[in-house]
Amino acid sequence: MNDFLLFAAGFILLTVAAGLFRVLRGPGDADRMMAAQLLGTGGIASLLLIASATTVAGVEDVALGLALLAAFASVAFVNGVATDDEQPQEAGGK
Amino acid sequence: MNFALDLFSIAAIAAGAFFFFAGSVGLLRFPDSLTRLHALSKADNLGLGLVVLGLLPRVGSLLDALKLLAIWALVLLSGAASAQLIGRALRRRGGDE
Amino acid sequence: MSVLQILDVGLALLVLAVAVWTIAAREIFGAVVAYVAYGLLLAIVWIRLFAPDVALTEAAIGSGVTGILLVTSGARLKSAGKASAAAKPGLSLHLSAAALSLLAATALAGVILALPEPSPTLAPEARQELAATGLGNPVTAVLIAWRSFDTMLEKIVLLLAVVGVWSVASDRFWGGAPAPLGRANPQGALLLLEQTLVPLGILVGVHIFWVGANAPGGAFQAGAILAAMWMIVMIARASEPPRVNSLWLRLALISGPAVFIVAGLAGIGMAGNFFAYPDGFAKPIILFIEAFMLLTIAATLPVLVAGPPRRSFGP
Amino acid sequence: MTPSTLAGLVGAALVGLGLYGLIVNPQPLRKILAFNLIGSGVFLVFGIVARKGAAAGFPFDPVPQAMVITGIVVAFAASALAVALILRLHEETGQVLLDDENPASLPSEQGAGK
Repeated sequence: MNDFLLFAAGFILLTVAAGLFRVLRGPGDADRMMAAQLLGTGGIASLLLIASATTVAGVEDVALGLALLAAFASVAFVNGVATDDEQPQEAGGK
Repeated sequence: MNFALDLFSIAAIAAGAFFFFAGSVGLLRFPDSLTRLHALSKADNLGLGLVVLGLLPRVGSLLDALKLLAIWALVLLSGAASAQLIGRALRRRGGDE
Repeated sequence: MSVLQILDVGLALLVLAVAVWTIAAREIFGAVVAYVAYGLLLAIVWIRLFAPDVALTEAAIGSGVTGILLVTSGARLKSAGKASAAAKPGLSLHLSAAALSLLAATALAGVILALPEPSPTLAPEARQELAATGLGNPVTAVLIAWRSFDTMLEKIVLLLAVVGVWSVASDRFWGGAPAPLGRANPQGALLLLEQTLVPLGILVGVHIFWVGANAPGGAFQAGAILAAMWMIVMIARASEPPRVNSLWLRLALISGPAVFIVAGLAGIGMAGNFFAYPDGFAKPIILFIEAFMLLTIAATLPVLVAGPPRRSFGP
Repeated sequence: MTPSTLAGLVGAALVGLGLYGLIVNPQPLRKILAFNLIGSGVFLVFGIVARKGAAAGFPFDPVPQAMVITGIVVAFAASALAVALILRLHEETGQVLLDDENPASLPSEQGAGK
């Protein structure tokens, strides 16, 4: 069972790392952010799987912190990318 | 019973891993940013959700199970919000072209 | 070779690949995104080294808060005008830099391979100390009790950094507020995050602080999470970076080191030595100190990200 | 090879990589990133020392781990100070490079008022 968990962790990490290729290629900043977000979620998933297989204590809290910080990072990225057009064209919004 | 639970874990985690795989393939292969965003949100929400579901029978205490569910809920919330933010940023940029 | 070993090697290669990309990326934004991803992968490596405390700190401060610092400053540089074209260093510089780096890395790798076996350790002493403090998490015990001097001075380094950042302000802005972190007219999704994620995040932060006495966590990690939540609030423009001369901000900044020093001095009177905690009271005193350290870290990190004052007086 | 030795070797490689980036990249923000890479490499080396010092029932030696935690915070403080200096330099001179061969003299007051 443990081997299966580790295998799944490695598989998820590998696939989302392949997704990281988008960080490399872009083309836009949005694509880079998406790849990083996918890595964040996949990283949390494989962290939980690895922790479950190797019994490191307290990893749930680490994953909880990572989940919060993943959201924080996407907010910061969107904010950082969008600062170059400051004019309030979205005031109405939908 | 134990065997059945293990089988459940394996099935759920394998399904979760498949969604991550599909999300990555979508991120790499889909033609434009908005469709890639679509692929990403499936991987985020379903992939992690199924992995959490598969790990639930293996946790030691009720508190740990609640923490796992809280992790999923946080990722759902932030995934939904950041997909919206990224989509808007894309639309704004797309309007210029 | 077991599955775990393959996973370790794969993880190591992945970390290195992402690190190469942070160096080689053409634009600063791509490099910062890669750096944040790198921090996350590094957190998994730290879990493999049985160091969940460090994993959380690395993810929170090493990657998350440093990432937003660089993204924000990159955007400020961009909005103030395109960065002047970078002069590319010549080939000879590239080669000699590569040779130097290779030399440093090889030397370090040699030292690591030559580490004595069994290696010297302070773990037995830490175990003894742990029993005296009544805590369950040895890292917290080392930080706040056994090596408390280091931790206190590190808090003072944080204060010095704040003083340094503030002191690059123009004279006319002194006493004012830093530039806002977010854009005008925050979007609906951002407001939703600010209203739902931040309360949850504060809850998680307090939880991580509280369990830090016995399990992975503590003031550093919890402080970083609370700082991140405060920055989300500021990005959503629900609050602005505070003026640098506001009294409450300054009290929050100095409370951690101040309480630390007072507790240390009290140790002279009560237990006969600087930073000696009296028997039986060690745990409450440690938690008391940690609570103020939490406040200081949660206040300092956003202040450092917000930067020096740029507006003479708040709106 | 044990996982901790592997992590230590990764740390050594990161130090080399960061050093290279620190020298070669002309943009100061990239230099800060490279500097942080060196830092995390050194921390990983501390991590392997901590892991090898497992004794007395702990799977690690807590002292190096505690030093890494304080070190991460100090590295962030140093980065923040460096960023503040770079932004100020940019406000004063309008350029972001650290070489003073072509000191551009365009005081950008609108940048300061932002």
